[in-house]
Amino acid sequence: MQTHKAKRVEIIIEAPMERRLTEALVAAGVTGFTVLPVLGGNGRSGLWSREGQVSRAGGMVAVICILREDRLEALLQAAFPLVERHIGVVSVTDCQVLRAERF
Amino acid sequence: MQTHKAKRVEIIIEAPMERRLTEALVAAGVTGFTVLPVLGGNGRSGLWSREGQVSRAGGMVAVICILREDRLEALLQAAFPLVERHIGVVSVTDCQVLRAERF
Amino acid sequence: MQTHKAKRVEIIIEAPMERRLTEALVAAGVTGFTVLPVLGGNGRSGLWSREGQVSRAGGMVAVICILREDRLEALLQAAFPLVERHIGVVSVTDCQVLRAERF
Amino acid sequence: MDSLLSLAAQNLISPIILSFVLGLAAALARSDLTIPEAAAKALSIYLLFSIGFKGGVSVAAHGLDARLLLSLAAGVLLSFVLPFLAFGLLRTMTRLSPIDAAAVAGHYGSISIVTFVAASSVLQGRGVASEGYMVAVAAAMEAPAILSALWLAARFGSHNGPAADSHAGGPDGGLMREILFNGSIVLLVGAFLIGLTTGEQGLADIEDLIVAPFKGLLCLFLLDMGLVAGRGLRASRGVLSAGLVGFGLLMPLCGALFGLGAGLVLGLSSGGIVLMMTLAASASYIAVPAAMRVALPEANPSVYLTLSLGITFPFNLTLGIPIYIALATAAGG
Amino acid sequence: MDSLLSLAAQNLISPIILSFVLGLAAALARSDLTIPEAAAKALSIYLLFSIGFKGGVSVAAHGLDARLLLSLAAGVLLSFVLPFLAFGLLRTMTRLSPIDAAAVAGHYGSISIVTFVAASSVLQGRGVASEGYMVAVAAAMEAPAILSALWLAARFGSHNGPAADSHAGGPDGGLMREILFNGSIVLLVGAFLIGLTTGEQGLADIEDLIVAPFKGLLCLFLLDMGLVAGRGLRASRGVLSAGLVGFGLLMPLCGALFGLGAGLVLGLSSGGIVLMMTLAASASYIAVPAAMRVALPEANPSVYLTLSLGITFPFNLTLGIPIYIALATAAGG
Amino acid sequence: MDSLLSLAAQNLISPIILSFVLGLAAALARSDLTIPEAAAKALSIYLLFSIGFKGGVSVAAHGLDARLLLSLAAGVLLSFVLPFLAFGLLRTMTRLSPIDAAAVAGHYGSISIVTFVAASSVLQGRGVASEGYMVAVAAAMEAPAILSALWLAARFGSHNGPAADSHAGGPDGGLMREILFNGSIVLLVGAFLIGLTTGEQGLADIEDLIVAPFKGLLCLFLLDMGLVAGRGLRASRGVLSAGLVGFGLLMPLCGALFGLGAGLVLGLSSGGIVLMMTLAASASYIAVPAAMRVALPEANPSVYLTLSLGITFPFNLTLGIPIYIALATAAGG
Ligand SMILES: Nc1ncnc2c1ncn2[C@@H]1O[C@H](COP(=O)(O)O)[C@@H](O)[C@H]1O
Ligand SMILES: Nc1ncnc2c1ncn2[C@@H]1O[C@H](COP(=O)(O)O)[C@@H](O)[C@H]1O
Ligand SMILES: Nc1ncnc2c1ncn2[C@@H]1O[C@H](COP(=O)(O)O)[C@@H](O)[C@H]1O
Ligand code: NA
Ligand code: NA
Ligand code: NA
Repeated sequence: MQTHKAKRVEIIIEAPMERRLTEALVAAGVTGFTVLPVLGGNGRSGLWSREGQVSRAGGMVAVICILREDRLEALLQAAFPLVERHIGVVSVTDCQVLRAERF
Repeated sequence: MQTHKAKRVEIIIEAPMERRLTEALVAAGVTGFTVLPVLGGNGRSGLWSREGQVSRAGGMVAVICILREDRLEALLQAAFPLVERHIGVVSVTDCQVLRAERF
Repeated sequence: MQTHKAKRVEIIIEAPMERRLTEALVAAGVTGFTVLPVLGGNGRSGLWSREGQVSRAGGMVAVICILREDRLEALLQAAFPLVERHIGVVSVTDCQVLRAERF
Repeated sequence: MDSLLSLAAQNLISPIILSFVLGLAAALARSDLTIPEAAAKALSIYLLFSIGFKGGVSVAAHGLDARLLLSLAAGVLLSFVLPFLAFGLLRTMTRLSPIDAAAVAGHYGSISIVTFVAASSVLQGRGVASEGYMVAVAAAMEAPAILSALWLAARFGSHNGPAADSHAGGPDGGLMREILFNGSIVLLVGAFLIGLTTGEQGLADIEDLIVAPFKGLLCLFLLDMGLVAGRGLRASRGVLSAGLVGFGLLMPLCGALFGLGAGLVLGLSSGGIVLMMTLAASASYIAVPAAMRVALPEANPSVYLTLSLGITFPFNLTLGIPIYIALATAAGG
Repeated sequence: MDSLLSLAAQNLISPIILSFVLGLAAALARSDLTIPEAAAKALSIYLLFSIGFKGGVSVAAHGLDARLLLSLAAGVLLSFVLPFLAFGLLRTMTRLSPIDAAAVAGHYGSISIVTFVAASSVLQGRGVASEGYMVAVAAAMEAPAILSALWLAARFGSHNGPAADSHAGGPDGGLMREILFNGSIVLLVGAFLIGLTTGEQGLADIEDLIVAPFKGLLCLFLLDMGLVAGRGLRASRGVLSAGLVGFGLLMPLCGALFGLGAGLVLGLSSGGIVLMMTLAASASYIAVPAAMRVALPEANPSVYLTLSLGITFPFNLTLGIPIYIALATAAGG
Repeated sequence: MDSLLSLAAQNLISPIILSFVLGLAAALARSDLTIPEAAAKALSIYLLFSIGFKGGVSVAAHGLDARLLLSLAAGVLLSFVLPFLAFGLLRTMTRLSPIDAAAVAGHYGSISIVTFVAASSVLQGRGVASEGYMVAVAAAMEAPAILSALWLAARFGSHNGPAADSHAGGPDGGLMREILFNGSIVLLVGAFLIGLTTGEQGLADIEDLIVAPFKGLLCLFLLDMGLVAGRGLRASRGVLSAGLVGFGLLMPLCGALFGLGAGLVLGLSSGGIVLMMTLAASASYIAVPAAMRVALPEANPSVYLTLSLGITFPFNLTLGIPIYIALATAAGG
């Protein structure tokens, strides 16, 4: 089956920043993404878990974004100012997609 | 540590189609997969979030499937008719696995 | 935007082993990881779903770990004894990260 | 007319309606207030279990009735027929494609159990009795409309529509089973049967859960419904044409008239007629949307969800129910 | 015998049992009805808190008793011993491997708190009093069986079994701590102590939550248990041999006899004897499975979960409890 | 003094406090006991809805009062001013950076609604009346402190701090809207207005939910708070210096004195003064942390969450409230 090259970007970011991140993505023309819940994690700011939180304050989410290679730079430019000052991890993977016209 | 080449397929699909998709996978001989919850997302049909849903109707799930390269075509053939007419995103990534005999 | 090579490891493991796995990772010097919830899945031990569980016993989680290539071996060494005897799937993908100093 | 107004006003100033309004306002003001999905689902399980059980107990107390079977049959018939009316209105009043119109039509043949609960609650507050088996009628009305919608889509839709679907698992055995053994139908009917079997004694056992806090939990559920409806309205501003809004307000009134007719023919009590009207007037937003995603994926979900949840549900909750009570009373029900 | 039958029939026609049956039937009919995981967990927290608290209040009211300590010791002993009996039966009646048999045996030494709650509820409905501290006995019986299971596995299992485990964090300090500070033990004991400390005054403060809606919430919890048991039975049709099913029905009766003996020796009240029998007869499906996944990962989880939840739990709930009541009465308890 | 001690002792032996202690102990013993996140959120929605509604009903019953507006103004003023006091104390007593100190200070100007609920519950248990509109004062005090904190950070923080933030969406319109339409403020104020509108009649409709099980559900919520506080304390052992702990105990007392002053000036009832003191003494752990993550991401969240939830919250719950009652009584309130 015919597949096409694309990029898969995964951004793990604090829940209170989710809306700002997705708005920045949309503003940069990245209109397709999916948000996954995160149960917990560990990093420089220590171990946390969702059930150990009183509020969303310390929780995180993972935003997954599959897009054409030529749009990657725009996405990274849009996401960087937000993840830079906030807790956040960005990774980019090569992938193949069906139906290239969607991305 | 010895690793082996494999493919990681990620299918984001509407929750009411989950059972049909996994049945199609099993029928095509793809017996290992994992289903992750999805909190929300954006696409051509607009922004949605799980807490904004009355029912599962608009919700989505992510099905992850790690498999040997030579089974990929069978998976894509099985999944395509379902994702084609329904809302859904399929991406395929190269990966390495431990214990190749499992896949 | 400047990106750097890294590895993305995804370990799907039984929920009762989560704490042991993450402790083993931390002991092996892998201090950054994120835990995602898993709704259900299929494998050699059959189909299961989180809502069909009385207890966490049969549930699973996905641990995602992004790290520098040179630390991968240590991670796999740490994780292997746990996933070997327990139900679990490990996959490794090449990726690119922003801000290499974090990993 | 006077009493209709005072009835409507009285209905509007209840914690139940105001909770819905609070949710709606919060969502429109883009507050981050949310009810966790699991809590909302748990509340709906509570409501279904509770009304099913109480319906069963009431039938156990008053005895089975020849009218029960006739009412069930009437409900099934209404559910089959109303989509055709809805489809006709939609094709006249709006520019929806045949597939979209068929999908919307299916929602209006089916029912909204929360609207039913709200109407029962108003009746009870006014001391009006109704037939306990109306709960079973509600369950019977959930599914038939889906078949009418699929038939309409197959008949009037484009050729690669529902036909193509069958090879992807369309209106096949799997789907029929899913519709019939849909969680809410199973729970409603199951709780009804438990209530029927255990009767007053069973009710005494658990009434501190299923009677006492009922209204309060209904408020919290309606708070969530308001939030969801408000978010839906915000997300689909572009979707709702004047014609669609008009349909969302007109169709419940038409449905209610059919319900009134059925109720009068069946000789239901005044409360029973109001409930039959409410069922006919209400539109599904749980069972039918899920079935449509599977069987008519080309239909635009934001159209039917927004109409049913954002227009018709609030209309029924606020003005519809008082109107149906007034009409039923006027008809000497 | 007659009274046993009428007792069983009466037990079967209660909303509690019928809710379980509804869940079971829905799952077997492959309905998509589900209780959200968070709601099921919240319900179990409510049940544990509530019965722990009420047990503590009852001990506060009746005073501490020399029998309390003896009952605790008897419970711990039963929990240690019953796995050996279960292991013997399993090796005789079934073809389970030693590791699998050890894992299953551990479940039958431990207890099911919901079965305990259901038995208390039946006793209370019949006005039979029981010792409040039986809740503490229940907590004490949760863990010891796990140690017996691990010992059985180490003794009779293959060599690379539990031994290999220790280097992966096996029956080490971590596991022992996890077992002892297991959420349900901590909550049950903690609530018991709170009830003991605050007594009748504390109960008066919160009885509108922990007494009034208790039976209703138990129904909803059992609805979920029925769903889970039904799905488990469906998923593991191949797993259950006739021998295993036989064990799942025989073992609770054997356990109950040990419980009866212990209760008579201790001189418990008639209600207390029934509860001791129920504890001995019931099999764990929360604490022990989680411990087994960590310590005996080679054991097949579908065997022990299906047996304990799909066979023994429904048996105890429907027939077991009436039998234990009849036996306790016959023994002049 | 004597009565203070007995008051404190009596307060400590309540199911509410002991549930908190149980959660704390379970977390410190590393038990795996957890309340699902969705259940905890549902409980907090219940508490907010319930106290908002009851506050509104009480205002409807006693009539609107000129003092209401003055109390609201006083609350807003306290919320603005207390962060400055907190910032001064922190810079004197601890080595926190200006940014961290500003973030912590914001928490202490804002309020903890659960502390408020616990205080109301103690007052009610002792039959002390208070002004229903104190709920509205609580809502009004949530947000202003955030502005003071941002101002302090901008004034005393390093240059690339909050300034850099504005281009990332900092203290902009988006943030202000998020703070003002924060879920808990909207729910509290909304429920207050519903209670005000529907009055005693509305309360009668839903009191079986919002009054009867209130204390019991508060216990379960405090169990969860104890778990979260205990886990927070364990996770951030290194974070808390003696100076910080001292601040966490001293600041509520200082805040309470300001609250006492305000209450006396306003001429509130004795119960009202206690509630005003409690609001001033309590520190936020929901609304403010979320705002700080957005607007002051450089501030270390474990400092402010641990202080507010691990030190000040338990202090207020156990010793603070009795002290404030004793002080208010002594001041002839
Ligand atoms: N290397 C990593 N791989 C995966 N997730 C990470 C990594 N580093 C940090 N995270 C996630 O980001 C959160 C915050 O990281 P930190 O800012 O380092 O405390 C952690 O709790 C994890 O959920
Ligand atoms: N490019 C993408 N990357 C990740 N997820 C996507 C993408 N496009 C769509 N999705 C997901 O699929 C859902 C439906 O997409 P659509 O059919 O475009 O409305 C969205 O709400 C997202 O959850
Ligand atoms: N090939 C695979 N791809 C993705 N997830 C898998 C795969 N195999 C197993 N899993 C996950 O691991 C769980 C246990 O697998 P198993 O040990 O094969 O029963 C399954 O229920 C899935 O959630
Ligand atoms: Na209808
Ligand atoms: Na047992
Ligand atoms: Na304060």
